Amino acid sequence: MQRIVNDPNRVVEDMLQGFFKAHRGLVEPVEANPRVVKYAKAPIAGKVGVVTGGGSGHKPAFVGYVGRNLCDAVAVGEVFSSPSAQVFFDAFKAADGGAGIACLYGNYAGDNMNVKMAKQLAALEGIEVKTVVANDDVASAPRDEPQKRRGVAGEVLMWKVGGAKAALGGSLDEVIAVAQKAINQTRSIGVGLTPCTIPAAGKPNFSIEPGTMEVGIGHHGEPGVLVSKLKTADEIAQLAMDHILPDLPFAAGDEVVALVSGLGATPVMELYIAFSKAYDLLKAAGIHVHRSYVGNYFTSLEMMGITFTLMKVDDELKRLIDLEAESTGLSQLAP
Amino acid sequence: MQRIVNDPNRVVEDMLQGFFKAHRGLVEPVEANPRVVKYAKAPIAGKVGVVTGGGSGHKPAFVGYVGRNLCDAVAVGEVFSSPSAQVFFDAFKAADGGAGIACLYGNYAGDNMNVKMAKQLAALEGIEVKTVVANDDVASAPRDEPQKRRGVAGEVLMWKVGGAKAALGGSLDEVIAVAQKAINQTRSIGVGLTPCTIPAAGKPNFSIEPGTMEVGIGHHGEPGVLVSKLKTADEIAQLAMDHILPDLPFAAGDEVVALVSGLGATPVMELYIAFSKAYDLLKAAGIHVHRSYVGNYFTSLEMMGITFTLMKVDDELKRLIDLEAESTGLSQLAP
Amino acid sequence: MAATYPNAQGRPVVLALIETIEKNKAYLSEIDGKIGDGDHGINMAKGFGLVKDRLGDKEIPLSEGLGLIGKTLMTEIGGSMGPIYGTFFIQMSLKAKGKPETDAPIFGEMLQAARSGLEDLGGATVGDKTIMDTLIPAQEAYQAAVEKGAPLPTALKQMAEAAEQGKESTRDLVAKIGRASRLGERSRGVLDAGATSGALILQAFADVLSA
Amino acid sequence: MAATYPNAQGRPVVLALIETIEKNKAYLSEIDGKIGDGDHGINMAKGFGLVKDRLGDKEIPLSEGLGLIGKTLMTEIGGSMGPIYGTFFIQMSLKAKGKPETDAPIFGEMLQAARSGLEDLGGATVGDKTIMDTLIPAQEAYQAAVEKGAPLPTALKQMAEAAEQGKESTRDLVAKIGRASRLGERSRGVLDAGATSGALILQAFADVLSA
Ligand SMILES: Nc1ncnc2c1ncn2[C@@H]1O[C@H](COP(=O)(O)OP(=O)(O)O)[C@@H](O)[C@H]1O
Ligand SMILES: Nc1ncnc2c1ncn2[C@@H]1O[C@H](COP(=O)(O)OP(=O)(O)O)[C@@H](O)[C@H]1O
Ligand SMILES: [Mg+2]
Ligand SMILES: [Mg+2]
Ligand SMILES: [Mg+2]
Ligand SMILES: [Mg+2]
Repeated sequence: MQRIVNDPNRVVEDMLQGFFKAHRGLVEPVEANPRVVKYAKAPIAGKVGVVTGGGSGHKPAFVGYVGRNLCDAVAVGEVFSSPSAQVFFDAFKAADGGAGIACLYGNYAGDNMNVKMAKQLAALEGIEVKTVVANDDVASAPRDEPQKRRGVAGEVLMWKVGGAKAALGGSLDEVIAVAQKAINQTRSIGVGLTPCTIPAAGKPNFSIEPGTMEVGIGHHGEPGVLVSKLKTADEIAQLAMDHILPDLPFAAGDEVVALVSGLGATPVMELYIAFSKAYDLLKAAGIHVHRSYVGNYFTSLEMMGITFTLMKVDDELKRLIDLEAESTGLSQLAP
Repeated sequence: MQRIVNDPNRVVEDMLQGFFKAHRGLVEPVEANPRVVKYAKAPIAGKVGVVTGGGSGHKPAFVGYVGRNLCDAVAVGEVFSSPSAQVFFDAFKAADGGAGIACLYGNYAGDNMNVKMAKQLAALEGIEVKTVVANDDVASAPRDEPQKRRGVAGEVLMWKVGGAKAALGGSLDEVIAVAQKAINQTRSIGVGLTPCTIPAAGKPNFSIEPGTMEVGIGHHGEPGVLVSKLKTADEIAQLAMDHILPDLPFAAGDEVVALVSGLGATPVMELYIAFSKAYDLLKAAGIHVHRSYVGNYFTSLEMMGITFTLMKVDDELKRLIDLEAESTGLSQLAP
Repeated sequence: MAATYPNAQGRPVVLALIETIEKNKAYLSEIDGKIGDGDHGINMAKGFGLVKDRLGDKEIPLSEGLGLIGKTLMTEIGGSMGPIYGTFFIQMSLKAKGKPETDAPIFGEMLQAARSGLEDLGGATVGDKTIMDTLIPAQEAYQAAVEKGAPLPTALKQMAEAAEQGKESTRDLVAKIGRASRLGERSRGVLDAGATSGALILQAFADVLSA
Repeated sequence: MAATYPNAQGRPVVLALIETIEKNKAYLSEIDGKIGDGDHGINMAKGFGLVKDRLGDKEIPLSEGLGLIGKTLMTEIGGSMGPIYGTFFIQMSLKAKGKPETDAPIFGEMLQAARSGLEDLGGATVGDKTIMDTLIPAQEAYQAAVEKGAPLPTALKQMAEAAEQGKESTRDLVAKIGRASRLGERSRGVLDAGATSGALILQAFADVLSA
């Protein structure tokens, strides 16, 4: 295992130490819980606290989206494992500015159960928590079973939108409503080319034959919907659009935000090659790309592969996406 | 080769297509030359044009540093190969606002020769070009042969400083002087854990035995100064500081900007683990870290590994490093 | 073979549970890797490792020992297993509380409480390819034995056998809940990780409580 | 064996150069990979591939054919080789210009001009482990032969042999210039990529001009 670690069972603790040291002024730890990362200025009195959380190994997700006009606090789990209820609860407290907490997270059994319990703990202390559960991965369940779909890279757009709405003074219900709208209008799919290795495990827990690729792979290596021979960048982009476009559906005249992320080890150069084709396909379909994000926004350790995400936007979503923001994973200046 | 490409001999052209489509409004192509990427607002009349260039495969370098308060134009070469003199010359023209061109690039035979010829072409058209040649890699030549040292991740800090100075209205001589000061006070070293594959070659052009690591590896896989068994993150950070600190030297009371970059495939989590130890070592040495950058800032395709860079800063350099900036590789809001 | 188990002697029970998880850490992750994300053994071992640290070398009553495991897993390990095993052990602990001895009926109440707690929490039942495929038949076999008047060791033996069968039954199931449920048919043919750790835990209970 | 080569027949020369580079693309990258970045063959093949496209099926005088190669490499391939071989071929082309026939002295001037151009550009000389270790002895052997009154084919034969020896000499050299120079002792024991492509090119000249 060619990896840069100390004790493979303590990579999350060690990573957080470095993260706090690197970004003083932007993020801070909280006394109550070493697994919570909070925005340095949080809690902001009167502002809805935006919180997310999930397993580690997805950098910049999740801690990379703590910052200005984004998330106020993040609950950090073990590699590929949901944070405990206690961590979510302590993240709620760290973000609580008195206007309620919008917990925007992804649809996984562990996260669902831990957030469910954390909400109860928060209720005991009179903190109101409402949730939006991202389920943008079209490959993870049929269209008529959205409650079974995973949350993947679309979560980044959900956080951007929800964080912006909260920053602009939105109420808890308004933040929840717009974040829900964002994820409802978002669809994603991933393609995996190599497996990844959890340091504590020491070897990959799944395999992808060289010369093949796994379409619909999950961010933890959950098997996809089909294994095919490795295709060209253009074919992969075509395949992704074929899955995503009919699902919402996206149609001529729509405006979208496009996000193409690497899964970790795929050179960013290749993301742009695939994006180029996706952009052409959208254009040909009469779909206008309002803004594009191309890079490593939601990864799976050192997995090779790519994810495609489209969010259909209206004026409200465009305004929120375009708002300036600062975090280690996503920074943009006012247009 | 588990890679997302179309024609492996056309990855640079294909990547640029996607880059221009993705970042309309931030960057633009120029008519004269498809290998030039320019800032959408460039040339800016009366402002010194900041230009760099180099081989491809180092994302976000080089095109990722075109933007606001950074580079005005970049000359794009083949994977791991210097752009031609023509491309550099066309990049100069694209950035020329009438106040001269500061060409800030890295010390490689190919780049040196091509920039040398491009300068002559520019002179013929009355464009004044001055250069700073980055040579921050302590592993690439002995301390008393700085002219033989490679430019590596320290170039990012040179561009940040030079771009900021130009944006603040600095004259060509002032921009060159401060960029030279920046690189003079910067030292880097890289450690490689796996080789990388140029798509057109189809297989790695060098090898690193599993269980070992190459200390002082170059951004193109140039062999390092020693091969040792793979060490822990803490040991790697220690090793890096042992090479970097005495070279400038950095001493108690100094303030530095720290940049830790991955070489491509190493999970960002691991960069933070190593950064944490480097930070502790600096603190113990009485060196204060003014600002830290941790992430993939200068990569080598899908190589696994890490680079450490320190720049000793004074008030002027701090002010320039802290200036807001926007590009796909580096965006920061005003503090 | 004692017909009851003294509440005072919680330590051997806790140690037995820690031991079985540590022994099977790699195996459990390997199973989870086939249709999940390969961290089940890591998660469980991390949680029980913390229990070991917190227990140290002190003696502890059974009710408190189970409570210590439950609280530790619930607050520390996260994943699916934090809330699931947290609930499992906390519910058992509550039923054991204040009982000087654990006899056959009392352990029956403990199992029943654990089962209901998980049914409320995760909404899974037999056939969903989860830990419930081990727990539900094991609890029912135990209850049946007790109603036939079986002593604690006998009932525990029945429970362990049913747990083993329940675990094995997950091999032919298609996951309907949790991470693996996204795979449909592709989840058939491998054991479920939680069902497997559940069987290990119930077997450890059976061995140590009837020792 | 002709004692002169008609300037009108540039096409076979250009095609011979393209062919030798295409044939050795992988080999040149492999050599460059040992102590460089492994792209020398790719760079050269890309440049000469463009020359092939631009040449198409038209006839071309030798002077213009060499100029086409020089301009194409200079503006298109970049790397170290763009300026180096760009200068090399442009200098040769300038000396061939306006001469109806290339005889032994004229080709000598062409080689001399190429050599001086590279000395100015890169500042490398014999012993630095670069293309100059091939070019300089080759040019000198050619010149010596011409001064002894050797006809073109004979002088070309001497040149080709010296080029081969010069290339081989780089094996035992420690690089003093270019990417590989950072390796010091570690650069010993392998051929230099540019010296190797240089020898291939000079051998191709020898073959086609004396055919
Ligand atoms: N809703 C649920 N009810 C009961 N058990 C569940 C449920 N969801 C998941 N599980 C169990 O959790 C196990 C996976 O646990 P683990 O791998 O530790 O957590 P994660 O799935 O977060 O990685 C599955 O094998 C399954 O038995
Ligand atoms: N200053 C120089 N003078 C002459 N030849 C040089 C010089 N620097 C490098 N070279 C030649 O360039 C070759 C490498 O070319 P190539 O790999 O195509 O470019 P790059 O080094 O940019 O990857 C080396 O083998 C060496 O022969
Ligand atoms: Mg997990
Ligand atoms: Mg090169
Ligand atoms: Mg799991
Ligand atoms: Mg090379």
